[in-house]
Amino acid sequence: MNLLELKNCTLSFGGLTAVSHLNLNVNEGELVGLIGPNGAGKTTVFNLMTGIYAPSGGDIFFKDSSLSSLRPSQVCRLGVARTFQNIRLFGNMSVLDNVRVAQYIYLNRGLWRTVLRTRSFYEEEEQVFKKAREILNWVGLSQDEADEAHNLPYGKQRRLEMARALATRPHLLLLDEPAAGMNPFEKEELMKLIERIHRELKVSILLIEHDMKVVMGICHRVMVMDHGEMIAEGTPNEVQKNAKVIEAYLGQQINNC
Amino acid sequence: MLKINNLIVSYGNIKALQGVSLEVKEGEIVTLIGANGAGKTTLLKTISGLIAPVSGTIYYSKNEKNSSLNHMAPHEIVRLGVSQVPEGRMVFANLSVAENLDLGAFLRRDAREVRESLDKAFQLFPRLKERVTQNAGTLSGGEQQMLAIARALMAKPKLLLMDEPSLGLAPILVKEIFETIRKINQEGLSILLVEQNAHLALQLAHRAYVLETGKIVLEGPARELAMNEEVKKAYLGA
Amino acid sequence: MRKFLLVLAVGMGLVMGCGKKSDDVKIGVYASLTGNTATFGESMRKGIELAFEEINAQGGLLGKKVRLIVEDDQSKPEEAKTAVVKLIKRDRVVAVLGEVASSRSLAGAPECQRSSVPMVTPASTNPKVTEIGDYIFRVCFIDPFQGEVMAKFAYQTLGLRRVAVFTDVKNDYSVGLANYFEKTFLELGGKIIGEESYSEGDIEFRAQLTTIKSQKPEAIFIPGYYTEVGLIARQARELGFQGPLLGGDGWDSPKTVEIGGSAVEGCFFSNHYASDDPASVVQDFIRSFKEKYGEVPDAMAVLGYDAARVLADAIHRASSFQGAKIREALAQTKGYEGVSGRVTIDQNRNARKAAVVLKIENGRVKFFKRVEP
Amino acid sequence: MQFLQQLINGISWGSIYALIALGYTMVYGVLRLINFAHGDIYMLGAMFGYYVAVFLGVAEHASGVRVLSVVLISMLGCGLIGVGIERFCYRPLRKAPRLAALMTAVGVSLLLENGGQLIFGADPKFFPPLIHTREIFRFHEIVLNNIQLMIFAVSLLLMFLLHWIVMKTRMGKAMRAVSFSHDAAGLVGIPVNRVISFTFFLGSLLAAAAGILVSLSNPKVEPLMGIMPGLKAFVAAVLGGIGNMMGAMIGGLIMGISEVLVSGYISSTYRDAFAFFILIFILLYKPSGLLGKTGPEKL
Amino acid sequence: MKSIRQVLFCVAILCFFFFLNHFLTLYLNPYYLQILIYAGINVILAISLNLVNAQTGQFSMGHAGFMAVGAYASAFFTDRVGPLLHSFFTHVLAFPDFFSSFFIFGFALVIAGCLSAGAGFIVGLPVLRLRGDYLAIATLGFGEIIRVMILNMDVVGGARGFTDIPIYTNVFWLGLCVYGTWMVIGNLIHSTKGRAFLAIREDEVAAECMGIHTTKYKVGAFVIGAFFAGVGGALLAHEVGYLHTNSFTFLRSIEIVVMVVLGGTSLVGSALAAIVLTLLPEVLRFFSEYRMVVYSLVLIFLMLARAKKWKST
Repeated sequence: MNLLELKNCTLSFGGLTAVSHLNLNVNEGELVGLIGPNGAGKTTVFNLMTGIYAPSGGDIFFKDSSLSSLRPSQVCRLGVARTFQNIRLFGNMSVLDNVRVAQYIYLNRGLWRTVLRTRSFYEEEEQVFKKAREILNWVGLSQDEADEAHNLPYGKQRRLEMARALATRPHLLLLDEPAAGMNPFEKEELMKLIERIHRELKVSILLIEHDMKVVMGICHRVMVMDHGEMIAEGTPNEVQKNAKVIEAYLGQQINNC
Repeated sequence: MLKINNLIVSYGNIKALQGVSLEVKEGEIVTLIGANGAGKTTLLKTISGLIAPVSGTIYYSKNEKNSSLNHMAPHEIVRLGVSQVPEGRMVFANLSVAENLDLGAFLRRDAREVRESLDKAFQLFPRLKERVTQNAGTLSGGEQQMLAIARALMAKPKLLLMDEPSLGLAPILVKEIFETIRKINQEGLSILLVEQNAHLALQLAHRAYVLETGKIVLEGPARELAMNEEVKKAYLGA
Repeated sequence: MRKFLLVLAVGMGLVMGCGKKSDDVKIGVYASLTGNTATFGESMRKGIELAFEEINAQGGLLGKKVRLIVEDDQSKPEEAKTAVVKLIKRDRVVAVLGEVASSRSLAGAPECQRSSVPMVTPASTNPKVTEIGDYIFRVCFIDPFQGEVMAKFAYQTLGLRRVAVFTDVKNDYSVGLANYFEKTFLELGGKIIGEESYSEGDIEFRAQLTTIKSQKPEAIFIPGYYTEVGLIARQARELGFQGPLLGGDGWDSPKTVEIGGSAVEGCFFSNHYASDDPASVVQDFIRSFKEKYGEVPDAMAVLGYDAARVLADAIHRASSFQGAKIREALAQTKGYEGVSGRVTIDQNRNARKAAVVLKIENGRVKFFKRVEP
Repeated sequence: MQFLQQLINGISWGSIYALIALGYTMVYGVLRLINFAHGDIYMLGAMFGYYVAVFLGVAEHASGVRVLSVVLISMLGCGLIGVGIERFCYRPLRKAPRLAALMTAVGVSLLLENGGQLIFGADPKFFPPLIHTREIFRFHEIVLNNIQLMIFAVSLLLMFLLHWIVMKTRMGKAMRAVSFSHDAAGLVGIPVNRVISFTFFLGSLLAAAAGILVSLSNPKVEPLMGIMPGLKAFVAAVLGGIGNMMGAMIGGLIMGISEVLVSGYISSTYRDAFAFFILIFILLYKPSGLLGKTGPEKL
Repeated sequence: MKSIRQVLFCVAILCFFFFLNHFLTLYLNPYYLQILIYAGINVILAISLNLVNAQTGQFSMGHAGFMAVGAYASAFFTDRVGPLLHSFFTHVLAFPDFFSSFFIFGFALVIAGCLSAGAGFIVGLPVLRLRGDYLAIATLGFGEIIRVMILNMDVVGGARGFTDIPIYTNVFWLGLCVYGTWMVIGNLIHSTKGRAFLAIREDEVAAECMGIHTTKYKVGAFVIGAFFAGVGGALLAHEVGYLHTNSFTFLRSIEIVVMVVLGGTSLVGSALAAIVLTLLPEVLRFFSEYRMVVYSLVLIFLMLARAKKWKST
């Protein structure tokens, strides 16, 4: 079943077309990779899906409702969460607060109860704290909950960003280059974590990644973009053999970064 | 020619460099490899005077004259002959290519010599000559990298610090850039090269250091390190 | 930093707690020594200080030396209130002098009234100031009177029929004076053909003056302060306006002629006194002021001096430093010969005194006409 | 007819705003700092002019040399004060959050205003006529005098001079490089601090020039004269797109002309409100000013 | 159970401030009382601006404008409507005087807050599209526009000022308002919901992607900040008894911004800075006309002293 679908999406800034007539879909329960050379428009696709940009043509559907005129916060409420290519944590907030605030959409107590601190408010706060700790425990950041986010080492920041996205309890998780800047050890760990999220939390995942080993290692299906267009898709094996892909991407000498 | 002893740098209460010592000898290409956040860029920034170290010494010698780079302003360090090609290129996007190059020679007074350097830079990167009046911001990534290198060369350095010249470039361009690095080294320039792309860096360099969370964990001739099992596992993914 | 701030706050609280005691009699002054009307406050202070220096030289008040306590109010109403509260409650002054501007007198006066400390304002011309209570007095005339004087003068003496009014809208004095002038002038049968405005501190008036000029008035009434009048006159002449400019006591300062130069020639303004008045009280004051400060006094200095003198006179007559008695004596003031004319306090605690109309001729301000109330 | 006269008034007034706004924009360019004290430098320019003129006795014997020395000495004085302020008040805060530097600028501004009232006295002073006003043009109701023309011409000249310095000289290129990135500029050997000092120097020169020009046509100087023009010029700089020199000039002219037209045709009461209204209107339409750079935020 | 405890708590608070008021009025020199009240008003202003500037990261420089709205609205209410209500309360309902003025001023404060909040909403909605310095100058502009509009309103005295405002402000009301402001804003920002303000300051895009309607929150911060600024203005109006628009120029806004910047992010810091900056000019009275010079020097010094701390982080 289609969870997310881009239908003939186009996005242009001024005269520049970043994405043109793109069709793309993610099925329920899938773990999909999106690859392509630098500047192919992958991050732009994420920005379209999360409502940061509105498509100038075409439409985006999530569980059969259109996303194209929604704000990012509304998209999030529907169940799409994301991480960012260059980590965007709430740097001066504690690790715990980062995860706490991400549960925002599940808060039902209005402003008055928050200000007046009614009992139901305390109950809800307790739930939020419990959940936040649970998630942190899950990604292995329990010890760091009191630290300010910008003080964490790089790898942990990446994990915290994922934890924060998970706190919104998404159906679909968009990961933007989660392995960037990690050494092979860390990458190994990361792959395990992503697979665990997928398996245990039953979250569908779409992931942008440069590192072919990561993509090929965990993805069920891979889509390849170049110049804002989809040039191939299929199982990792199929894609690796695709002539177009080899020409645009794999043909170039790939080095581990 | 560059000698760093037990350098400690911290941002607030986080120690970014925890006692790094390394050396670059005359005519060498030395590479520094390591993952993101290991402190490579911090090290280069500290050498260039953008960050003040907590402790440790940085010595630079030219013509048997020893000088400490600690507490020196960035432009004074450039005047001594240590230039840097910064991470992300940092070309002055709102200035033309010619103006960028002219600023590279900001500290030099002799117009004729500057002119010579400029010719040499164009020789090295003919593409820049074609785009001399264009704003640097409109150049492609590769061209910006060339401009950044050319600009650093305009100061007539003896030691060139390069921070991830391959970042975000197509592999074919990366090759070109690395060829250039080899060329300028052969003309007598010492180079300290910071790279994530360990493969290429180790092929190019004479010696290498491996930096991990602010500490040097391995050092030696590049070729040896390329064979080292640990390095292979950690950085070459083999 | 938080700790530092805390220490600072506590420390400052302690510093403020200490006070001094002395046997002098204390009189409080609140004035705008800083802020955008500092120049008026400074002038007033000079006048008051001169007055008490003279009084002290003659043996002080009821045998006691007078100590002036001058507080700055930064030209802000709320600060004026603090200053008055401090003078009354902490320094325990027997009487208060100030403020120049009605807006700040209105903030400070209620405090004096509540504590039964008499207050004499030198130059607040808004009628509301003395309406605050029976402890509040003034030694200047009020806006309605001055407005009437100039309107009548314009209509009857100069025979003007079409006048434009150029008001400082940020200034309560100017707005009040303009209103009363217009009211009387219209009642007399004249026409106000243009009303334009500026704000204190402006230096560029050409836009408004261009508009005024195009309406072809015979004269322009500018109820502003000397700080702007000189420039307004210059720019009006520059744009080719030839008619006379009229104004109120706010013009009284050497600056008007200094800045206005030839542009203010032939202009008229109403004032409390004429500096070329041969009366010895006037000439003595001008001489000693010049000696002490090296400059010619302006209206604020004169009124400050008179306010101080009237207050001292009342204390003498009351032969007591009690607020209620001083108040009684102040209310009884009759025909006190001040520099700014003969001061009689009426039942509304306003000074009834004559106004003079002055003319600027050959760079000098000359007596032109006296108007009795 | 009247409209033309108002336009002349507006252009002459607007070019003053433009001169002050240039200083704001330049400093903003290199430091991302709104130098709140800039309006007070303008005041100092006029004050210095006054004292030098009185000292040299220019009012009695106006000669070209004396007039020029009045202008140059006060410009130089302000330039040095601008450099000093940067050195001692802003440089220690270079690495602090920008707000801290802004608040320090507010402090400096208060210091100059209150200190000015203390040192120069709060009373307004008559600025001696360095040049005598002469009508040079009269057509029906329209009057143009030599000083209005001079303000416009000198402002234009200074703006061109500045443009030349910034675009053509090495120091100007260095200024632009520093405004791009302090680090990158330092790495190519540009002495960043010196360039910033130079920028303050230039900006303060222009403010002083504006102060003297204004005093020629409106010969009254007092310590608080810089507050409102400072604020308006700042608005002008933002209006044009702060950091952009052309924008500052255009913003200044728009402010001057619109103020004059509002004062002349509506009411001066609404003048200040209208100035801000234009600003907000333009910002809503173009969130970074008329010529400011906008781009999609990089994610 | 809990609600009974809360009611009791409220009564206790009321009683506390009531007796505190009596105690201070009896035993504290009115001069210090006056400074205390100004300090309290500044604390309210600083805390309310803290929510906008320090918590949400929206650089507003128009706080004095909202203050003015509150001050004038409440003054208008107590001066024009107050007497009617008073006669209604005392004659029809036979309230004692004390309760009558209690209700009138209570109403006035609420009206002041609500009108300012309304102004905050009107200003916030369009202006919050802007960022950083542009937002700052636009809010400054709005503050000035509000001021000029009031200056041109003859019903509130225009340039002649608003006179004869009854003096209602005392330690009781002040304490109640400071406590209320502190509680509302403090409780808000420490709750999970309120962490959204901080999240917006830290990274607006990320916050939006975590489901936070950033516009709503930014405008919300503006509205709440404006509400308490209005309350602060109302307290000031009924303390001084006289209003003039010159009290609400952009310099006043800047004073409040200085308090927030000097105090840092926390509410305690802002409050302390507000107290220090209120006391400072009073302490400096000793310097007579030099005091504002010394004041500005101290301000610069304090900022430079903070710089040392900033440098190390």
